[in-house]
Amino acid sequence: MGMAIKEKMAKRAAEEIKNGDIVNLGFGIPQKAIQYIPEEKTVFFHAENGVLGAGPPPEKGKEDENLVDAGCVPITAVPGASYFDSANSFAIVRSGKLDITIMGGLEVSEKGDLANWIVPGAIVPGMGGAMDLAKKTKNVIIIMTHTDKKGNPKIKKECSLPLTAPRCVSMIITDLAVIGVEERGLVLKEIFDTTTVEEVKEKTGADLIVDEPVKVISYE
Amino acid sequence: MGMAIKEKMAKRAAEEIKNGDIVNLGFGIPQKAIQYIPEEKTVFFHAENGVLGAGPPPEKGKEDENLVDAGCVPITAVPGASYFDSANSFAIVRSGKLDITIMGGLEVSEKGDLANWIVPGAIVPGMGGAMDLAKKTKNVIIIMTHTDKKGNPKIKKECSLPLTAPRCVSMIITDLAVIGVEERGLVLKEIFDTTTVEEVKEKTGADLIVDEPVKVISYE
Amino acid sequence: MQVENQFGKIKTVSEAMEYIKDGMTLMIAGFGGIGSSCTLINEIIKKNVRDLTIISIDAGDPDVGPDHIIQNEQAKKLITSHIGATPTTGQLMNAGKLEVEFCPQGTLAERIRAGGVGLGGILTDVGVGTLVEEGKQKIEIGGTTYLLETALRADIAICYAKKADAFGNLVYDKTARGLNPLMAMAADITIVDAEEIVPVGAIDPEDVITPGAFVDIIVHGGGKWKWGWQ
Amino acid sequence: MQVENQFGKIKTVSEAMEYIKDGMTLMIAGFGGIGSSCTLINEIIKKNVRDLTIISIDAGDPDVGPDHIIQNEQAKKLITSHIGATPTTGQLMNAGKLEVEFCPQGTLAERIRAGGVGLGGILTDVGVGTLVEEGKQKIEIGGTTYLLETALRADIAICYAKKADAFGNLVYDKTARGLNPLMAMAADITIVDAEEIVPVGAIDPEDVITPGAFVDIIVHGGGKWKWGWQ
Repeated sequence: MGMAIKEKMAKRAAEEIKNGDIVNLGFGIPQKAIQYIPEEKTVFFHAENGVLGAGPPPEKGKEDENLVDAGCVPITAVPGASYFDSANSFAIVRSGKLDITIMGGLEVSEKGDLANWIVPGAIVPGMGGAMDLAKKTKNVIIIMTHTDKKGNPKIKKECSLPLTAPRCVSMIITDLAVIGVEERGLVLKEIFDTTTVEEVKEKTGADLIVDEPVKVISYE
Repeated sequence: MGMAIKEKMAKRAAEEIKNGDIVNLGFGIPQKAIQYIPEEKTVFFHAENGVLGAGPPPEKGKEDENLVDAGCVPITAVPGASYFDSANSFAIVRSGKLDITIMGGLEVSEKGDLANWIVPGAIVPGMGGAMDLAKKTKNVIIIMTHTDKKGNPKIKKECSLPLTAPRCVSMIITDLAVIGVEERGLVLKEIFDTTTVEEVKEKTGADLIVDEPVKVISYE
Repeated sequence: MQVENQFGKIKTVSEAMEYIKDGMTLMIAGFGGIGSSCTLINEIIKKNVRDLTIISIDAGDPDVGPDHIIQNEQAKKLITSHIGATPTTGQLMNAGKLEVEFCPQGTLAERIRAGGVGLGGILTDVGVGTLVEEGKQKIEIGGTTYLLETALRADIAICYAKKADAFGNLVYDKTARGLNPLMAMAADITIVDAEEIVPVGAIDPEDVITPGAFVDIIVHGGGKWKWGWQ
Repeated sequence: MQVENQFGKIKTVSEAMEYIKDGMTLMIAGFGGIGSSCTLINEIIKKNVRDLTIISIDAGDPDVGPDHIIQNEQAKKLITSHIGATPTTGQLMNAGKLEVEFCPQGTLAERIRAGGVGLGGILTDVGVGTLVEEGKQKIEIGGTTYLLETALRADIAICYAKKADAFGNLVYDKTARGLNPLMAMAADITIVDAEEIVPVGAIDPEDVITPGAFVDIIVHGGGKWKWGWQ
């Protein structure tokens, strides 16, 4: 048995991170990207609660209750880290110093609009830092399933849910494919080896430009 | 020979400072107020360049080039002092945490308008922090000569010079008198023992309410 | 260490609680309970003051942070960025028992800071083109559309610090800093629960994050949250 | 101490100077020269770049700070709060050779911070009823009139720090902090003259005032002002 698809999505997202990048990771699958960054890359992880240079979790029993990430999970701090208040934390975000943010999505439109903070009448978690991060990060990478539980496309011509930020997404990584959001439209760049270009097109609710040859991702 | 009048003005201003007050002193005569504060009073001096808890100048030869007041004169820091950037320095001012600011003046109107930052076409120093301090401090005390070099009143019905802040002055200490700015108007509270109520009224360009008996200030 | 209380700011928890009254607006610092005063939040629940407006970055966790106060139906309004970690808050909101004003986290931080530093508001383009812009004035500068976001202030701020001196100079601990320095500036009365209270002069002026000018009441609560990971 | 330059931010003064060009907007930190980089200011004069717009809290002193650059007629515009400590600046202004935009000191600090933290501007009531309000939009909130003061940014910020690590985390020294942390955030390229450059990890994360994310170039200038009191 190979890697679980969630791991593959995280691994593929991690490949977008370059040496020296400043990166914010959302909860869930995006967090898993950390473990796929090769050791020779120095990456500074920003956690919006107030640290740049978030490091891996401490050993069990060595947790510091006052050192956690934005998911309130105990972390460590790497050499070169800094702590700051919430205003300065979002100063880093709003001033465009984040190279990459990786977060989950409910819907992405063909123009790169993102919806991921509210399903009116149902799930109302609030936007947290997602609006700031989505609007202001240089590269916004969305990791999500290609379709919802009923099989409906989550990549659509227009989002039907309230937006987190308009025209902010640069790349979508789903359980099927890697899609770039470009001036010319949504561009199918890569597919996982478990699917076909045809299946991806069929499950996408917007036009897809296919950049032939589409690379097939096969992770061991 | 008694005290010089500048010293008397500074001494009188110092009497307004209460234990625990947070105080900002302008350049010149206001700075002299420090030496007239009794030792049993704990006063925190704010310098707008970035310190709360400015202390007396160091001994000659012990100056620290990076520890100065807003006049760029070397100081020390008292126990309980803190350093901060310019934004946080004016946060203290703008949020109304300063109890008293003592500064010089060119003109004060009968409503408490202050002009002290520009004489168009002649002296154009700029406002520095004076607009923030005058507008936002609880008690703004102006120390100035009662008349200008030509003998014209500096306390007037309306200021003729551009304002630093409207309706901000609470007390005026001149070389002749102490005048309160109240709802009912300018109130002559005290005179120095070198003058008379008549002389003060004559040299004031606005109506003066005389609070009889007017206290006479006699410093040794 | 004997700490001289020469500014009268050091008080008992019950003395501090006397300032907290029905109908007040409270800022409660912390992020998911980290950097929140356990003692003061529990005392607010015990005192059972009602009709509060609470400003906090999140509603906390069902087990830690300000969410307890909301579960206890003491708040009529919550200004926050996130309530997803706790089910109760959303239920009260959907039942019409709690008004929730959502604000992007960075915008909320700046609105609180603006209140603290004596500004009337700030202009940000975060939220433009979303529900957040509803009812807000839009201002164009240099081709960019900004939302006018107004400053927030509170009657009381409930803060947590690692260390306070008797003047109220504060030092925080790692990611427990968060909203604390901002809320400490933004309330008429700032109450700080300090892990340690030290004499004036015991904190290096270079290390002070919140100058004592902003702090009114210092208590040593001593309460400890039980964390999910424990 | 051997400092590894793993982010490529540590450069020589002459490498740093290559970024500074005619017509640019420069923020120069410091207050009366305290907290200003002596080396970089002198190099800017030596390079003789022209038509600069300079943003600084004051024009400095005739002997220290950015006033040298103005005396040398390299600036076409100055945005500042005070030029009273030096006669030349006022003379150039009155002669029509230098445009001066006066801004209250606290407002100037917040405008620079706003540029640094990605806001479009701030609302303040300082300056209402004075010449400062001329040409500015007024906004009423809750019965108070505020001026809309727009954010300031620069092409280059010239900062001075006590200590920088190789990532650009900065620590300042006492009242030499001033505008430095604000300007460090507010420029496309931030150049820091550090008294001491240390390896990554040598600064406690709690002590960092400016996170390295904001710093592009670190130099060790080594120049020293001659102060008036010396």
